[in-house]
Amino acid sequence: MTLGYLVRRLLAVILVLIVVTFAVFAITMILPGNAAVMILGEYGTDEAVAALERRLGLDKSWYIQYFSWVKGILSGDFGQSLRLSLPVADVVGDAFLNSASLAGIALISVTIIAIPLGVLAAINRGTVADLVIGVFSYIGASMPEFVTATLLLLFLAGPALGLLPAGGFVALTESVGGFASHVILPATTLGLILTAHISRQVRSEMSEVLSSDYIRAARLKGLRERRVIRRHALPNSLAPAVAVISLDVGYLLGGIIVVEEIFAWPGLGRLLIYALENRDLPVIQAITLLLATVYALSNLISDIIIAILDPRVRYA
Amino acid sequence: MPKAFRTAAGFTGIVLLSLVMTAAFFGPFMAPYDPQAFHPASRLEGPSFAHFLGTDQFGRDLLSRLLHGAPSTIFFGLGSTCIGVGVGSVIGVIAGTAGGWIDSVIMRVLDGLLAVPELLFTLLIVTFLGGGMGQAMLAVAVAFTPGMARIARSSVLSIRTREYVLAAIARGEPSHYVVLREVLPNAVGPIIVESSIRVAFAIMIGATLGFLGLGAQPPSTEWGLMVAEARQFMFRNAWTVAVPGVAIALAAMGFNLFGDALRDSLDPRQSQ
Amino acid sequence: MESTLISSANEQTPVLQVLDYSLSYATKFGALQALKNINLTVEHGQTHGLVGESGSGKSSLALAILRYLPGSATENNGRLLLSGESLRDCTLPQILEIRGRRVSMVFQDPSTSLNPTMRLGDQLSEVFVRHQGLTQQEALEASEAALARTGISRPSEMLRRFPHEASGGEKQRVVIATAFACNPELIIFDEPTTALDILTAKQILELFNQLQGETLISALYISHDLGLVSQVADKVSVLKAGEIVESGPRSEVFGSPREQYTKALLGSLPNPKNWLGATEPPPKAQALISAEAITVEYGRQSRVGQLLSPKPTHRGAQDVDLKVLQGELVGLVGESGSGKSTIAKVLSGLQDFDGVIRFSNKNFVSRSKIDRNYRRNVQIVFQHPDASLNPRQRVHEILSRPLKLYDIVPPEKRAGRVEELLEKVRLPIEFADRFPHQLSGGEKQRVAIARAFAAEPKLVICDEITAALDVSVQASVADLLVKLQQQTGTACLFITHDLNLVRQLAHRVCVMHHGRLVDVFQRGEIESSERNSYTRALMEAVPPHASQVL
Amino acid sequence: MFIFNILRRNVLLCMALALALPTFVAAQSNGGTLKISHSTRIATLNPLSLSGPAEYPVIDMAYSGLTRIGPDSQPMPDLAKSWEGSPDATEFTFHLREGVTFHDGTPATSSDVVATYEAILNPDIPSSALSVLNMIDSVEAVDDLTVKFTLSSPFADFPTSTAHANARIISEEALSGDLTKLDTVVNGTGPFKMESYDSARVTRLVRNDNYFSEGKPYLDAVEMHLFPDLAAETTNFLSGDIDVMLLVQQADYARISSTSGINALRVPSGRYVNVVMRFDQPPFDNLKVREALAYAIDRQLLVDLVLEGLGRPGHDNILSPEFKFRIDTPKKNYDPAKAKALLAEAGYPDGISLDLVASNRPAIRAQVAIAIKQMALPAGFDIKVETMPHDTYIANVWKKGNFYMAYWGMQPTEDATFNLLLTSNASYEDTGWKNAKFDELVNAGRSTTIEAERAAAYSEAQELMLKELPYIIPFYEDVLTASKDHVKGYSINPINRYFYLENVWLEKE
Repeated sequence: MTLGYLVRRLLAVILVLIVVTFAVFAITMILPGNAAVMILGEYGTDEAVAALERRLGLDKSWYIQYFSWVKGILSGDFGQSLRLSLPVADVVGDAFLNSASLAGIALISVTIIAIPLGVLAAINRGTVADLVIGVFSYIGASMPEFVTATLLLLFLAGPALGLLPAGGFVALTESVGGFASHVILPATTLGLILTAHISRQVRSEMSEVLSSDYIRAARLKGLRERRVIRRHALPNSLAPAVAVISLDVGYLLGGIIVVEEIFAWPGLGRLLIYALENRDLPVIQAITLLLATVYALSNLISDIIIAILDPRVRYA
Repeated sequence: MPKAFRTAAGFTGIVLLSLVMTAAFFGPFMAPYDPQAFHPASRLEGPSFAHFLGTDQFGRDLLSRLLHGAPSTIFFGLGSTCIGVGVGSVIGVIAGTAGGWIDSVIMRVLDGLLAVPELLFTLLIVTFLGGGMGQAMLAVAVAFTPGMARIARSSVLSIRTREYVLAAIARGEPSHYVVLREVLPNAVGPIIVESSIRVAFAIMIGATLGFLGLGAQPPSTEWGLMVAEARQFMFRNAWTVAVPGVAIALAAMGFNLFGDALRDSLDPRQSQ
Repeated sequence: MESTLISSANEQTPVLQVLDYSLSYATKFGALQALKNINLTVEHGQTHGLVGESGSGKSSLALAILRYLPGSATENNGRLLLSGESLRDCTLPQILEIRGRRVSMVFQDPSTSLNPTMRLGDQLSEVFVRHQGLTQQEALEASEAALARTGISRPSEMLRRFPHEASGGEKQRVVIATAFACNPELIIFDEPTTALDILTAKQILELFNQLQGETLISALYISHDLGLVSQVADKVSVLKAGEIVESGPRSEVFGSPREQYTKALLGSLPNPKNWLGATEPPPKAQALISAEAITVEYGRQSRVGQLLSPKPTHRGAQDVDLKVLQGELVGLVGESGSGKSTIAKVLSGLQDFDGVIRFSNKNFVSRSKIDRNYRRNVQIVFQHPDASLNPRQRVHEILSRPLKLYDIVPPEKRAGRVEELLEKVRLPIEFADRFPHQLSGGEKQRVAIARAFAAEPKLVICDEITAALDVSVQASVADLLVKLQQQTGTACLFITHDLNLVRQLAHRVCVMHHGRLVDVFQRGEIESSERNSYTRALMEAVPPHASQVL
Repeated sequence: MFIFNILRRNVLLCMALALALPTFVAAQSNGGTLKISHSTRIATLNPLSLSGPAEYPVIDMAYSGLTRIGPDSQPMPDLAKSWEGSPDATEFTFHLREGVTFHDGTPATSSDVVATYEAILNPDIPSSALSVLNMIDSVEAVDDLTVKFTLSSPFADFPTSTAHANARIISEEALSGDLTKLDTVVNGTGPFKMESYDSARVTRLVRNDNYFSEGKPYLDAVEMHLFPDLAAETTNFLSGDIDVMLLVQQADYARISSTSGINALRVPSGRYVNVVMRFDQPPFDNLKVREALAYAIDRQLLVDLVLEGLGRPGHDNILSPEFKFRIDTPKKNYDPAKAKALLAEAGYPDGISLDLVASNRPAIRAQVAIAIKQMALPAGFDIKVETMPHDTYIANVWKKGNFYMAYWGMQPTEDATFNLLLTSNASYEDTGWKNAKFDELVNAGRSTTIEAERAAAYSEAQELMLKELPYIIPFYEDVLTASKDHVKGYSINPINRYFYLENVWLEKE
C-alpha cells in the first residue's frame, strides 16, 4: 500500500463527503416547516415567527445559506444551533464524545466476543456449541434495537430486578462506576445485533478458510491443531472479519440513534432526532457530515488493517 | 424441497415465513375482535380465554391487533424492498452493462450515498417526506437503493464475463437480448437472495420508524408502533410490548433464515 | 541421517502396503463406493504411479493413507501399512507424529496449498520446529538448506517472501522442499504439475527425478496424465471408478496393457505421430481471414475513469499477424498468459484492438466496425463447458438462437434443424429438451460446438475446448471437431497449450509467447532447425507419448 | 385606587393551601441538592421566548417577574412588593422591593423593568408574553423603585398578566447587549442562579444567597436531569436517586403513587385537549354537526381510558371549574342516538366521513382522537384518524387544518383564556369563529373592576360560546407530578409554570 493510494482514498472520502453535504443540505432545505416555527411551537404568533426567522437568517435563499455554511466549515466554524442557541461545534462535539464512548465500548466488546464466538462455531461445526451460537445469532440479528432495549429495560432495569439504571449518563470523569453502570444496557443493546452479525460472518469466513487447501496442507504437515487454527486459519479469516466490522460501523451509527433515545444517552443520535424535530439545520448538517466522515474513515482504517493482516493487499 | 431447506434452520425459516405470510394475507380475517374496539372493562389484561394474548390500555384485543398489523408490517418490508431492489437493480444493471464513464459516475454517487448510515438516511428522507407509513416505505426503499445497485452491478459484472454471454455478444446478438435473456436471468440469483434478507431488515427499520413516531401512525396496528404505544404500560402489562416485539423478531427471523437457506441452495459449493 | 538409517534397517518391509482396502462415502443418494478392494505396494526407493481419470478415487486413497478423511467416509475393510505399521490403528496423536515426518504430501496447486498470509520461510520452517524440535533460528537455517536443494538460486530471500510474491514454480519448489524436509519414508505427489505451465512443469518433474535419485525416497505419484507418470514411475497402477484394473511395472502397463480400459486410455492420449486432421487445404488456398498488426492493451480507461481510479495498462497482444486459409485448421499454441485467448477474443469481436482484420474483402479496424456478416461467419467455442451454455436455457433454445438470429432456416424448420445439429455432434435428439446442468462436460461441449456450427460459419475459433475435459472425452471431442470440419469445409483456429494434441490436428501451427507471435510453421516442419528457441523449449517440455518412453 | 384583594370563590385544594402557608409546617432544614427529572430538553434559557415544559421551572428559579401566580392561582408579589390600579383599570403602578440585586450583583431597579417590558413589546423581539400584555400603551419609571404602566384599554387583570411566566425581569444591561446571549446566560433575581447548563443532560442551579425572601431558598442546589424516554424516566425515578419527577404520565401515576416512599401529587387543572373545527368550511360550518359530535363523545369514559381517571369530564366550556367566573355548564351525556338525529338534521342521515388529524406529541392527542373515533362510530361518524409527527403537524396542519386535535395549558385568567383562542383577534385564533358579540363581552369583562359586571359579561360570553360550540372540550386534565417522601414543601400550580422551589427542603434522615 503506497502513500499515493492513501492520498487517493482520502480524496475519494472527501469527494464522497461533498456529495453527502450537498444531498443533505438539499433535503433539509425542502423539509416542511422551519426552526422558527418549531421553536415557538403552538405559542408562536405570526409576528414572533417572522421576527425569529429574521434573527436566525432563515429568510435568506438556500444557496446563500449553503455557501455561508460551507465557508464556515472550511474555516472551522459550524455555525450556531438554531434551537439550542449554542455553537454547533460545542453541542455536536460533546454529543460526539458521548456517542463515541458508547459506540466504542459496544464495538470493542462486540469484537472481543463475536470473533471468538464465530471461530468457536466454525471449529465445532455441527456440534451443540455451533447450534447454540447459531440460534443466538439468528435471534440477535432479528431483534430491532428498540425491542431489545425495551425488553432489557423491562427485565433488567425494571422494578422487579432493578439491577441497572434505566437510562441516563454519568461522565467518565465524574464517576467510573457510574459511567460503567449506565453504559451496560445501551452498549448491550447495540452490541447484540452486531455480535450476532459479526459472529455469523466470522463463522462462515472461518469455515471457508478451514476447508481451504492450505489448511489441509498445514494439517498434513503434522502441525498441531492449535497452531493450525492460530497461525494458519485465524489470520486469514480476520481480514474479512475486519471488513465486516467496518461495514457494521455504519449500522452501529444508525442503531445508536434509537438506543440513545431510549436510554437517555446524550449523544449524537438523540441530538439528531431532536434537531430533526426542530428543523435545526446546522446541527443536522454537522451530525450527518460527522457520521459520514466517521463511517468513511472507519472504512479507510479497516482497509489499512486488512492490508496489515493480508500481505496480498499490502503490496497490490 | 432443495436440500438447504431441509436443514433445521431452513425448515424453521420456512415455517416462520409461512406463519408470517399467512398472518399477512389472512390475519385480518382470522382476528377474533375488531382491532380498534375498546373493551373498557378488561384493560391491560394478560392472556385469557377471551383474549388469547391479553389486551392493551384501551382494552383492545392484542391478538386481533397483531393479526391486523401483520399486513402493514410485512408488506412494509416487502414493498420497500421491492421498490428499493427494483430501482437499485435497474441502476446497477445500467452501470454494469454500460461501463465506462456512466459506470464511474453512478458508482461515485452511490459511494456518496452509501457513506450515510442507512437508518440516518432513512430518517432524513422520512422527515423530509413528513412521516407516515407510505413515506417511511419510500424512505427505506430509497435508502436500500444504493446498496442494491451495487449488488446488482457486481452480479451483472460477474455474469457479463461468463462465456455464454461472450458467445452471445460474439454472435452479434442485440444488446437488449444479451441483457434481458443472457445476463439478467442469471444475475437475479444474488439479487433475490440479498432482497430476501433485506426484507427482514426492512421490517426492522419499518418497526423502528414506527417506534420513533416517524413511520406508521396511530391508530395503525403496525407492530413497531404497537411497541411504542405500549411502552408506557409495559410495567403494568408486559404482554403489551412483548407480543408485538416478539412478533417483529419472529418475522425478521423468518426472512433471515429463509434468505440464508436460499443463499445456500443457490451456492454451488453448498449444493454439491 | 538418522531417519534414513532406521528405514534402511527394515529394507525388506515395503514402505507402503494397501491391502484389500475399501472406502465409501455417505451421500444423500446412499453410500457411494469410492475405493474397492485396493491392493497396492510401494517398495523402498520406488516411485509408484497411480493413474486414473477424475472421480476415480485417486485422491481418496492419498487422504486415506494420511488419515485425513471427511466424516462422511466409511472404511469398510482392508489395511493400510506404513513400513508394516497399521495406520488405521493409530491414534490421532500418533498420526500427527507421522504426518509431515514419515509421510508427507505435495499438492496439485501451490497457489492454494500455501497460506497466503504467511511467509514462505515460516511455512517451511514450521515443519522442522514441529518434527525435529529445532529452534526458530535453526529451523530457518535448515529451511534455507532444504530450499537450496530444490534449485532456488537465492533461498534466503525466497524464505522472506509471501506466496503471492513468488512464481508458480518457485512456490511448488517450496512445497516440495517442505515435503522432503524431514526425509520422510513416503511422499505422496498429488498431480504436482497439473496447475503449472508446460515449461515449469517440466522443471518440477526434473526436480522430482533429481531429488528422488538423491534421497531414494519412496513416492506415490498420482496423476491423470499417463505421459507424465510414464516418465517418473517404476510401477504403475491404473484406477478406474475406485478399482485398480491393472497394475505392474511401467513397461508392462504402458507397453503391453492387458485391460481394455488401459488400452483405451493410452489410445486416447494425443499422439503426434497419429495424424487425425482433416484434408489439408490446397497450397494455393485463399486466406479466409487475416489479422494484421493486432495489438491489445488491457486496462485502458475512459478519462473519467482514469481520473477517479487510475490503473496501469498492460499489453495482451502485440503486433500479431495471423491468417487462416479456407478449410484450414490452424493451431495456436502458448502458455497461459501468452495472449492466445486475447487473439481469440479479438477475432470473435469481443475485444477492442488496434490493427486490421481482413475478412471477405472487408477491412475491420476496430471492434465496433465488425459487422453482422462477419459475426455470423466467425463463431467461437469456449474452454469451460460449464460456463459456455446459459444455465437457464434448454438445449433447443440454445441451438435455435443462431438459426433465428441469422435467419438460417425458416421458423417452422428450426426444430428439425436442431435435431440435425444434435445428430451431427452425436447427441441423442431427446437432449433438445434438457437444461445444461443435466449434461456431462463432454456433452455440453458438443452442444457448444453444435451452436457454433449452427450458424454455418466459415471459421470456428476453438479456445482450449478440450482443456477441461478428461483424456478420453478430449479425444472424442477433438475427433468430432475434425469430422465436422471435414464435412463442412469450415476453417478452424484451434487454441491449446497441448502441443501433442495440436500436432495431431493442425495443418499449421502458430506459437505465441508474451503477447507476441514468435513462430509459424507447417505441421511437417516442427522438427526443423529453423524453429524458434521457444518453440523448441516447448517441444522438449511436452511429455512424450506414453508409448514412446519405453 | 384600591388594592386588588380578590378572594377565590372556588375551594382551594388542601395541598395548595398547605403550601401557600408554609409556616404551618415543621421547621425546615437547609442544604442539599434536589434532583428533578424531566423528559423534554431545556433548549433555551431565554425567558422572553422559551416554551418548554422543563424550561419553565428553570426560569421560575432563576428569574422573578413583577408579580407571580401563587399556589392559589392569584397574582402574588414577586419583584414588586405591592401594586395599585386606577378604578378604570387603565393605569397600574408597581412598587419594587428595595435592595434586590441580580445574580451578578447589580441592583434591580425600575429601569430594568422598563427595559424588559419594552423588549416584550418590541415586535422585532420574539416574545411569548406579548399576547397578554399588548394593551400596554406606555411604561415609565417613576423613580428607582416605582414603575407605572398606562394601558390603551381598561384591563382589570393586568397584575395577572404581569405574572406571565415569560414576563420575567431581565437586566437592562443584558437587554441592551446581544440578545442571543439570553439563550444561554442567566442573570436574574430568582432564588437560584445558574451554575451549569447542558441541554443534553443536566442543568444545575445553586442557591442565590442574596435572594430577597429572607431565609430562602432552603436548598443548596437544584439539578434538572433529562430523560427523553418516558419509560426510562419513570424507572429511574422509582429506582434511582432522582427526587422529583417533574411530569408524571397518567399511565404511571397509579404505580408511582402506590410505591412506598413516594409522594405523588395530583393537581386539578384547566389543561385540556380540544377538537378544532373550522367554522368557515363544511361540514363544521353547520352547528348541528358540531353538536352531533359533542353528543357522540363519552366524556367520562375518555377520562377513564385516556387519563386513567386523572381528570374531570369537560362539557365544552373552555373555562375549567378553577376559574372564578365560570358558569355552571350543562352536562353533555353520551347520546349516540341524539347525535345521529342531529347529524340527520344537518343533512347527513347516512352518517359522515371525516379526517381527524392529531399530532403524535404528546401521545394524549392521538389517544383522544382514536377514542373519539370509536365512540362516535355508532352516531354515524366515520372518522379516519390521521396521526402525524409533531413537526409535520406544526408545519402543515396547525392553524390550517379544518378538523384536528389541539392541546392547551391552563391560562391564569378568563380574559387570557378567551384572548388566546376565541376572540376575533385572538393570538391563536384557529376556528374562524369571529363573533362580534363575544368580543364585546370579553372586552366588557376586562374593562371593569366591578365584580358583578365582570361576572355578568363573562357568563354571557360563556353561554354564547357553549351555544356556538367553537370547540369540543371533552375533559380537563390534572397536572401530575411526584416527589420522594424526603422532599418537603414541593408543590405545583395548575397552570404548571410556577414551581415555588424556594419553598422546598430536604428532610434529613
